[in-house]
Parts: sequence; C-alpha cells; structure tokens
Amino acid sequence: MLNFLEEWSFFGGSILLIFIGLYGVLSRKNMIKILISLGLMDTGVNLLLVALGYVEAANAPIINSVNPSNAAAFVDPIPQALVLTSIVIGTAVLALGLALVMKIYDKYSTLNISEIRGLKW
Amino acid sequence: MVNLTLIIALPLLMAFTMPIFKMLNSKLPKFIALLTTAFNLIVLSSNFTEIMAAPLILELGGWQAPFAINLYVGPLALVAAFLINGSAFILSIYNLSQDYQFDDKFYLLFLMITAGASGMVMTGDLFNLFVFIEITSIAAYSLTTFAGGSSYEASFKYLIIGGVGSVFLLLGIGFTYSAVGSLNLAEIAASAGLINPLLLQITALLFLIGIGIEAELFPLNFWVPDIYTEAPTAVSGIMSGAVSAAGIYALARIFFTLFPAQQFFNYLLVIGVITLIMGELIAYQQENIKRMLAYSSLAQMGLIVTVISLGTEAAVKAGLFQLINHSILKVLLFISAGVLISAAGSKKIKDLAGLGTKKPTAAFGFTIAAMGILGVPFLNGFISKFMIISSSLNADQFLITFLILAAALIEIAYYLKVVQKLYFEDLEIEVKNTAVITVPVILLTLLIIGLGVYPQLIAEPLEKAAAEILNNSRYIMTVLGGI
Amino acid sequence: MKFRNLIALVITAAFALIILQAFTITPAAGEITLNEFGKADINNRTAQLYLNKSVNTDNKKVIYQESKNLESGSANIVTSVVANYRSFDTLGEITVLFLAAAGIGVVLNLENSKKKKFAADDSSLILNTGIKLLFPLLLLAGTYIFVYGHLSPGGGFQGGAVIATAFLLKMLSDNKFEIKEISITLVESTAGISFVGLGLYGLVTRGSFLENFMATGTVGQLFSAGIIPLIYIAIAFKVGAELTNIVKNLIEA
Amino acid sequence: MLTKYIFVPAAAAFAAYILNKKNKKAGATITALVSAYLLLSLALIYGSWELNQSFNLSLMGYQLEFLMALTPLSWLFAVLTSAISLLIAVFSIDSQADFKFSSVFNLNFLLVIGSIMGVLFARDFLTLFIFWELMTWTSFYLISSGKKKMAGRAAYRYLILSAAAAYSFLMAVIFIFQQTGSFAFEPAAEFLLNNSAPQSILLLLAISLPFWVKAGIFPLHVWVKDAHGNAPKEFSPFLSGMLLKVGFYGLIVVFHQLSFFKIIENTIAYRGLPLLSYLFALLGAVTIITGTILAIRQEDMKKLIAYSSISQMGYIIIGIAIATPLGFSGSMLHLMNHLIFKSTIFLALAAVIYRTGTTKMYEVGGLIFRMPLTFAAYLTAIIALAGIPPTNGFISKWVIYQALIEKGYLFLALAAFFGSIASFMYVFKPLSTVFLGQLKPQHQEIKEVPLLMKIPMLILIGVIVLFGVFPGIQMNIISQISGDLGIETVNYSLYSIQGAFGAWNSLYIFNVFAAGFVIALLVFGLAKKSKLVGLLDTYSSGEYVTDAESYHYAYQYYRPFDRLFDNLAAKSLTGFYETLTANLLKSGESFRRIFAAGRVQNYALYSVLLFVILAAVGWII
Repeated sequence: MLNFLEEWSFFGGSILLIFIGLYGVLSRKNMIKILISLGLMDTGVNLLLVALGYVEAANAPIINSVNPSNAAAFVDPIPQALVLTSIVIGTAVLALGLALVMKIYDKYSTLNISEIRGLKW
Repeated sequence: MVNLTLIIALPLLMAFTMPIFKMLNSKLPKFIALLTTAFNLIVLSSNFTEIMAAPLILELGGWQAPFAINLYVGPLALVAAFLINGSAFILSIYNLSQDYQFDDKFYLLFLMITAGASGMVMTGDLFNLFVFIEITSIAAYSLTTFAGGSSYEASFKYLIIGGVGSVFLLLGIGFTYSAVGSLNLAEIAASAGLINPLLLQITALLFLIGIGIEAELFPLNFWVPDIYTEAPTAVSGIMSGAVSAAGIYALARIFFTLFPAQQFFNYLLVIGVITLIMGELIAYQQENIKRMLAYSSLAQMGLIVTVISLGTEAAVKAGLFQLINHSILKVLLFISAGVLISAAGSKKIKDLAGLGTKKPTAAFGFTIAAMGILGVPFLNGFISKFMIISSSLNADQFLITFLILAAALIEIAYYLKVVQKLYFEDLEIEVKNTAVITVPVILLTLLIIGLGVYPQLIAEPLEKAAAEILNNSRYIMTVLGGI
Repeated sequence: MKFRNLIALVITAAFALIILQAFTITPAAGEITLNEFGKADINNRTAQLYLNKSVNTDNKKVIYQESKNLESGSANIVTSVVANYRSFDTLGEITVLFLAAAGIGVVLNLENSKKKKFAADDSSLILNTGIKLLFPLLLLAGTYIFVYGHLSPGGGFQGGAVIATAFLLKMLSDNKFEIKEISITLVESTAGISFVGLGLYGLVTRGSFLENFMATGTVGQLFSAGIIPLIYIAIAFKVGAELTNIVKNLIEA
Repeated sequence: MLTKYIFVPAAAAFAAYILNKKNKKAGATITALVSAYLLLSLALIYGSWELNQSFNLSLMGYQLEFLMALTPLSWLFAVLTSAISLLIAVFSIDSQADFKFSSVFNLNFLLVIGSIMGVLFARDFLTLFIFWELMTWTSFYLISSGKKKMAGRAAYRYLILSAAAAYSFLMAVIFIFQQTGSFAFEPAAEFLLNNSAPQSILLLLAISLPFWVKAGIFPLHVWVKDAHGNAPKEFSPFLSGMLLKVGFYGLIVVFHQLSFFKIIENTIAYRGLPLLSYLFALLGAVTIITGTILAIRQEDMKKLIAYSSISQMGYIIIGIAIATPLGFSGSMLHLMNHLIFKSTIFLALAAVIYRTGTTKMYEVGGLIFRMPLTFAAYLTAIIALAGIPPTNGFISKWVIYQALIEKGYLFLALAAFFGSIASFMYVFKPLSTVFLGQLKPQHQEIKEVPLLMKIPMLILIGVIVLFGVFPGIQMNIISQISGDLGIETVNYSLYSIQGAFGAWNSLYIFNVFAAGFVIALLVFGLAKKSKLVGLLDTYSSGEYVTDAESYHYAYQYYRPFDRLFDNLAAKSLTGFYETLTANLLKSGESFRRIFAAGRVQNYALYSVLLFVILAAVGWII
C-alpha cells in the first residue's frame, strides 16, 4: 500500500490534478473558478514535470558542504528549471485572465460564463 | 552577414526600452517599431545566401549545439521569418497613421508578437518553442484588447483555449524529455524511432492539440474568428499573416522532423480538409466582413495543412507557396478592410456598399487581394492554386482535389459579394476620415503581381525549404554533426 | 449534474486515462518509454552534462569550493540551467511576465484620476506596525535569496517574488503608501535592458547571445559563476517590479 | 507575331483607363482604333496558317511550354471578335456619358478582347486556361457594371458557373499533364486516343465543361438571360454575339482537335451518329425549345433577345454535334450570322434604351416615327433571326435543316423547325410593341441616335443582306476550316450552296423577294392609311384607370400562349440550382450553429475530444 502510494501519488496525483483542473475548466460557470481550474491544471503539469525528473533517495542538485561533489546522486535539474519557467508563465496568464475577468464583469455585471456570449458565429 | 539572434534580441531590447522612448517623445514608439522590423528584414536578407547554401545553427550562450538551446535557421525557417517580419513591417507602416491609447504598450506588444513568432520558427529546442508560443499568445491576448468593446471577451476565450493548449504542450514536452532525455529537436528526432509506439502516439497527439491551436486547425480554432474580428486591424493582420504562419511552421517541424509517421499525416490531412470546408462554408454565412476574413483565414490554414500533409515535395512546395500568398493577401485584406470599416463606421458587409469610389485605395487593395486569393491569372494565387491541384492530383488524391476546388468555389462566392458591394452598389453614407494605406497597398500589390508573373523569384527558397522539411535525417545530421 | 457536464466528465476522464496509460507501458527490448517513478535515468539525459558542467569542456568531477574556472560556475545546478545553459528560456520567461504586466495595464485601462486603494483609511495599528516591521525584513530576505541564488536554493524569481510581496503587504495596509508608475517603469525597463544588454555583450565579445563573458571563479563562492549573479539581479529587479506592477494595477482597478 | 494581338489590347486597356478619366470619349475611341488595327493586321495574315510562337518556361519545377498558332478557325473567330468590337466601340463613343463606370468599361472591354485573342491562338491548355479565366473575370466586371440592381447577381451567377466549370477543366488538364508531361494539344490528343475510352471521354467532358457553360447550352444556360439582360447595353451585343461563340470555338477544338469525335467513333451509335454526339444534338434541341418558350414569355426586351440567343445556340450545337460536312458548315454559318444579326438587334435595342432609358416593352411604343433607322436595323435583323430569305439567317438554318433531314434525325429537325417558327412570335413582340403602335406622350420629343451610332447599324444591315445573297464569302473560310479539321467540304459558289437535296441559289431568291418587296411597298403607299389612337386611350366604362400600363396591348402580349407553358416554366432550372446551392450552404449554417456557438468551454472541450478521438482511432487501427 505504501509502495503504491509512493509510486502513484506523484504521477497519478498530478494527473488527477490535471483531470480535476480540466474538468473544472470545462464545467464551471464562474469565470474565476475557470481560471482557478486552469491554475490547477498548471500545477498538475508542473508537479508531473518535477516528478519525471525525480531519482529515488537523491538530493537537490546543489553542490554545497553537504554534497561537496557532483558524484553524489542528484535529481534531474532540467525539469526543475522548466517548471520554474512554466510557473511564471502560468502566473502571467492567470493574472492577465483575472484582469480580463474584471473587465468583462464591468460590462456584463456577471461572472457566469454562459451569459457572456456577445461573440458567436 | 549579421547574427540572426538579433531578430529576437533586438525587438526584445526595443520592447523593454519602449516605455523610455515614450517618455522621450510620444511619437517615437511607432517609428521604433517600424525601424526594428525593417532592421529585422535587413538582417534576414543579409543571411539569405548563407542559409540557402547550408542551414545555420546559432548556439545560444555559447553552448554546443544539441546540449543547450540552439536556433536552427534553415530555408524553411528563413521563409517563415521573412513572412513574419515582412507582415510586421507592412503593418508597422500602416500603424504610422494609427493612434492607440497606450501606444508604448501597443508597440512593445506588437514587437513581441513578432519576435515571439520569429522565435517559434527559429528555435531548435522543444521547450523554447513552448516559451515562444506563450510569448506570442500572451502578446496576442493583450493586443486584442486595444480595440475595447467586446474584445475582452474574445481575448478571454483565447486565453482559456491557449491555457488548455499550453497544458497539452507541456505534457507532451514532459513525456518527450522523460523518454528521450533531451529537449533538442534533433536529438529527439534521432531517437524518436525507438520510442514505444503507444507512447509516441500519445505524445504526438498532445503536440497536435497544443500546436494545432496556434495553427488554427479544426476544431481547435473557434477562438480565431473572435480574435480576428474584435482585435484592431493591425493585430488581426499580424495574427493572420505572421502568427498562423509560425503555427504552421511549428506543426510542420514537429510532424515532419520529430514524428514523421504516415498515421499523423493522415490525421492532419483529414483535419485540414475539414478545416478548409468548414471555414469556407461558415465564411459564406458571415455578414461581418472581419469575421468573414477570419473564417477565410481558417479555411486557408486548412488548405495549407491539407496540402503540406500530402507529404510529397511538390505538395509541400505548393503548400508553402500558398502560405506565402496567404500572408501577403491576408495582410492586405485586413488593412483594406480596416480602412473600409472605419470609413463606413460599421463592420457589416452591407454597409460597405459604394465605398469603391469613395475610398479607392482601400477598395482597390481589397479587390486585388480578393482576386489574388481566388486565383485570377497573373496574380500570385493562380500559381499556388495550380501547384496545389497539380501536386494533389499527382499524389492521386482525387477526392481531396475535388474538395479543394469545391471550397475554392465557395470562396469565390463570398469574396465577390464584397467586391460587388464595394463597386457596383451605392449607399449614401458619410465617409469618415481613415488611415492612409497607400504605401502598404502599393508594396503588397507589387508583391502580388510580381509573384503572379514571375514566381520563379521564390523558387529557390521554396525548393530548398521543401527539401529540408521532408528530409529529417539531414536536420538531425546538421545539428548533431558537431559531436 | 447537467448532461453537458457529464459529457465533459467522461471525456476528461478518458483523457486522463489515456495519459495515465503512458506510464503503464512495459517496454519491449530496445524501446524507449517513460521512466518509472524515482528511476529517472540521469546518465542518459542532457542533465548529466549540466551536472558535470561538461557541455563544452570535458569535465567529470566538480568539487565544492575547489573546482575553478568551470564552464558554468554556479553551485546550484538548477541556477546554472536557468541562468546559463538555458538562459534564453529565462529571457523568454521574464518577457512573458513583462508582457502580462503591460497587458494588464492595457486591459484594465487605468486612468490616473480614479485609482482605488485597497487599504482602509484606518487599517489596524497592529497590521500597520507589523508590516512596517516586516517590510525591511522581507526586502532583506528577498535580496538574500537572489544574491545567493547561485549557491543555495533560490534565485531571481523567488527573490523578486518576495520583494513584490513586501510591496503588496505595504499596499494592503498603508493607504498613504504609493509607488510612482514611472519608478516601476524605469526599474522594469532598466532591468530588462540590462538582461538583454548582458546577452548582447556576450554576442559582441564572445560571438553568441547570452554567452558568459566573465571568469566563473571557484564553485561555491559568492563572487563566482560569471554573469549568473548579474542576470539574477536583473531578473529579481524585473520580476519584483513587474509583480508589484501587476498587483498595483489589479488593486487600483 | 501572335502575341501582339494580346498585348496591344492589354496595353491599350490601361491607356484607355487613364485617358478616359480625362475625356469620356477617349476610352471608346481607343477601343475602336485598337479593334480596327487588329482587324487590319488579321486581314494581312490571312492564309499564313503556319504562323506560330512558343515560349518555354521552367516554373517552380514544372517545365511549361506556351504555344500559340494561327489556324483558320482561330483566324475566323479573331476577325469576328475584332470586327464586332470595332462596331460596338464606334457605337458606344457617344453613349459613354450614360456610363457610371466608363473607364472601367473600356479597360475591361479591351482586356476581354485581348484575352479572347489569347484563347483563340492558344495551342496548349495552360495558355488557354489563363486567358479563359481572364476573359471570364473581365467579362464578370463588365456585366456587374450594368446599371440595374440585378446586374451584380447576374454577373455573380455567371462567374460561379464559369469558375466551377473552369475548375473541372483545370483538374482534367492537370491530370493529362501528369501523364504526358506537356500541356500542348497534340500530345494530349495522342494520349487521349491511346487511353482507355471511358476515361478519355470523362476527361474531355470535363475539359469541355467551361465551353458548354459559355455557349449557354441547355442545363447550363441559366446565367445567359440575366447576364444579357442586365449587362451594360453596349456590352450585350458583344456578350451575345461573341462571348457565347467563344464557347463553340472551344467545343470545336475539343471535338476535332482533341479528337473527341474520333474517340467516340466506335461507341454505340444511333443512325450512324455516336450516342454521345446525338445526346449533344439533343441538348441542342432542348436548348432551342426552352430558349424559344422562355423568350416568348419575356416582358423585358433585352431578356427576350437573350433567351432568343439561347435558342439560337441550340442550332449551332446541333450542327457541330452531328459533324457532317453540311452540319458543320451550317453551324459555322449560323454562328457567324447569329453574331451579325444578334449584335444588330442588341445595338438597335441599345439605341432605343439610349434614347428612352427603359427596357420594358410596355413602356415604349411607336418609335418607328422617331427612330426609323433603328427600326430598319431591328427589322432586318429579326427577319434574319426568324430565318426568312433573303437574309443570312435563312441560309444557315436551311443548311442545318438539310443536314438533319439528310440523316433523318426527326426529332432534331422538328425542334429546329419549331424554334424557327416560334422565333417569329417572340421577335415580333418587340417589333410591334417597341417600334409599331403609337408613340407614348413622353417620347414625342426623342430623336434618332447620333451619327456614330447609326454607322454600325447601317454596316450591319448591309452585311446581313450581303451574306444573305452571297454566302460564298463565308463558305470560303468555312471550307478552309473544315479542311483544317479534316471534315469534307460542301460544294458552294459565291451565291449558292449545294445541300443534300438540291442547291440553294440565293440570287434567284433575292430577286423574287426584291420584287415582292417593291410590290408590297406600292400597296402600302397606295392603300388607305389607318387612324392613329393613343395607346393608353382605353375604354374602361367610366372606371378610374389606376394602372394604365396593364391596359397596354404589349402587356402580357402572348398570355394565351404562355398559359400553355405556365406549369413548365414554374419549375425553372434556375430555381432548382438556387435551391440546391442554398441547401448546400445551409449545411454551413448548421455547422456554424453547432460549433461556433460562442461557448468557450465547448471550444476547450473540442480540443480534449479531438485528442480522445484521435487516440481512439490510433488504438483501433
């Protein structure tokens, strides 16, 4: 059981997060909830990316007094760097999205996305 | 020969400096944008012969080619970069007579959308591609809202779709990195053959969705009409002329270089044809001229994807030619339509009646571009139509050829409606003052006729580009050759 | 539950299952699949070169406080990836943030006259005083994080974010506190220009964009790692300014 | 040099466009001068059938060869084009002031002339296609520039049909190109002969489709009426006289030079005629009948004549389809003659419209008193159209009857006779309503048209009678054409043609008719004159007349006859096509409602759905 959790809490868990986020994006009516779901998806993907670079019983890839040489086992640093970038991008998108939501709310006085259909066809 | 990194670096620098330029002189930003795009064109031209001889690999940060980020500029990327920066240049000329509310921000975003699209076509790194796609789309989200009105809604839609798309893309990148251990396109391509077929399929589909959103494929493209309709004219123009071209490039690069399996080309073929037919059919229904142009763009994207995914050299060449034509023509269509719209004060086609005599330049621009798209002889569209039909028949795709021609027929129908409205109907309306677009119209008309009469002009780049994209082992060799 | 949501649920579940399936593949001989959890094979990844700092040079061993003049001098390998090996991505990343900040300014369409304040006129004394106390500490912590970014966990983004938090707290508590638009703009622009400028200087002197043109020093020392600290300082200022700008705009709208 | 026939008009077109902005008459004058020049230089190269030109071009990896050559057939068509355009240009010099788009008209008119020349001299498909498309596009703008509101719609329909057909042409031609590596006619003909017959027939049918459309043959005639009726009045004569004929040029090329007839030679035959040819002839017969019936129903004089054009095209196609020496000669004769008399009719009507400004027949009347020359031109032309000696129209129809009876094609002959007799009904309608009867009060003051408009009409009257008496002039070039195409020639002399059952001697007939005419003139001059009454002077039992027009005798002139065909006409082919396209396009509407409904979550759902579907497809395969 513990083994299962260890193995699947990261892959399975992050995919679950993506799933929840995606479902939220597809089904919520409140625009802010949609953005939160989007953020959830981002988090899920980021977790997955980090998990893909994980090495059992390895250290953070920093050479310091504890691990004075790169001979020690390190986890993969690249996914961490990528995640750093993707977090920032996710933040930027969310912030922009929130600003848009504020503006849309000004116009329609509602956050319900199904009532905001000024553009169709 | 000037280092090609500048194509991305200089717009970045200018964009960061834009607020300061604005403080110096409020007119400065638009000229800076114009000069930067012009400079980019010069940089590209100065590298032309070199790249035609052999693809150029630019190592960023001085790190050896396959191990860090590198730019790969082959003939195809060069063609695409020319399209992107050329469109941006023309639209910058158009912008000279426009006034935007936050003009420093507009021009910095405008430069960034250009740089982002250029980055998309030049990068040789998967994650870097993602970053540039995000730069491009975030710039597009913001640029759209310059028009006010309903543009926030359009932008929000694009943001949601783009957000979902970026998750797909990131997942695909994660899978690829985890399996292959590298983010460099060449290295991935080199070991893509060893990947488990199921995993390969899932990964490729993730990319198909993620990039399909940028390449405007059905059914991922419903944000497009909203954005194109609501955005300011220059933004519609750059989205249609440059960003979609970059999307097509990315799609071609991913599927020809990374996953050249027939299965995916079949998918793309089907999707492309559906995009084409659906785009034309819906465009025919439109009463709003910009929406009509938007759906027409979608259809053209579908056409290009269809033709390119036939996968023969002639077909790829035809598709690329069509891509070039599409950029030229759509930019012209959008700026002329923009002028006509602001002259009439309405986006409805029926309100544009009789503007042919009142706004002769814009109406002429629209007409010549429409005729170019419809493939009138001696205009560029004729050559590409000929090449498309020829290559698709050569690939024994009778049904596809038939569908392409049927779609072209619908296209004729709705473009001519507008042209006739412009010239042969009259409506007593007060014409408002509008931007002056004489210079862009002349430049683009010359291009349209020039390519129609002497297409040989771009034969060499197209030839090389098609050969390059179809031969992924050469790509791998060129990048990995340094080991 | 509405029918539409049910469909969405089914499709999303199918999607998740397909993704999950990718992890359950058992490879045939010679086939590549995803690594099992915790079994990432770093030796076969580009990361190995970064860990060994041997992309350009042939180097197998890096020793703390000993190895000198490595190709990338940062002790924190993530930092050397972010700010050196893949610094082009990072440039893109701060561009994204910059674009978002600019975009938010455009979207919210702020006029100078009607700016709102979040803080109440009489916000509580405890909050006020507490934040007054925290503010310099946060600035200090942020500065430490980005200055030591190449030695310990942290870096420009993290430091910038902490600094922005300091300003956020200040804005939330003190209604007299105001940051001038122009100063944010100047910091933002200058930081951005310096980042690109560093890159261009590398291009001019060394021949490729963002190339390190300084001595990398000894691994683990504060003054080491070439241009990485400089880049991180630029990033920190930029991220700090931009996040502050975003927050400010969102508050004032 | 054959290219000059294309480039001179093209260059002149732009000159005309620019100069016309300065002076409204400049454009038409240039058109006239250019046509005269073309006519002259064509006359000079008569007989030099070995003239040819070719360019090689390597284009985007395709080795292309552009070929041009002079054949008797193309020479004839080129002469006809430049002659008719000369007359029209002279005619239109004075009427330019009427024009809203005078410069555009001249630009496009010259471009049409140039592109027709290109079509005629082309010896390879690509050249043919390029100029064909140019011709279509420029004529599209010409038709659109008509004054009426319907003009745009008519032009639209014309272009869509033409483009659809052009695409079928393009597809077939490129298919042949893939096989032979060349666009030239000869290798194509060779390839088609050696290819499997069904495929060759299919390819050739696809190639000929644009020509069928342009010629206005039965199921594809729907564009003709509205295009003719709404085109600018100066362009209608050219449209009906020349543009339709270019379609026949193409058909002749396909049938003979691309050896269509050779390919179908050995297929199932009916009375010695391959079934497919018979089918074409049958289409011709149907065209005659529909055109005639619809013409009789028309209230608008230009549209009436347009339907008459459709029915006359039927004669030509019958003759070309049966391809006997007599049939071919008859068709070619009729083609020329139709060009002559139909342009006369349209010019006469244009003169009427120029003066009165209307095309509705019940709005005019009695113009014989004010415009005698126009009347004379119209009268001569309709006599020719109805096929009454001693005009040229009779001779060509006579030859076609001979050909039909010779082979015993009963139904075709019946249709031809029906068309001939019934054509009398419809051409008489404008005659009696526009020219005869009494003048309307508002037209009391109008004058005959100016001199420059009179001259072309006078020339055309002369030509109608000239060819009516001396068909040998026409037979001279026709025999050369038949010789070139490998058809036996018919015996002829200057004023006689040898038919299947005897010869036609037009000199006798002319004398007889001349005598008859003199007698009739005497009777007319000596007999008692009738009293003239105002046309709207209608007895209405003291009731107030609200709608005087409907009491005009021209209003619903053939109503009793129309009633016979009401049911048939209600099922109009145009309506059928329009419902078809409307339904097709409605599918786009439902597409739009299903997919683009403005719900962003649906859009996001599509992307996930696409992923799932494609994954499922990949999993199944």
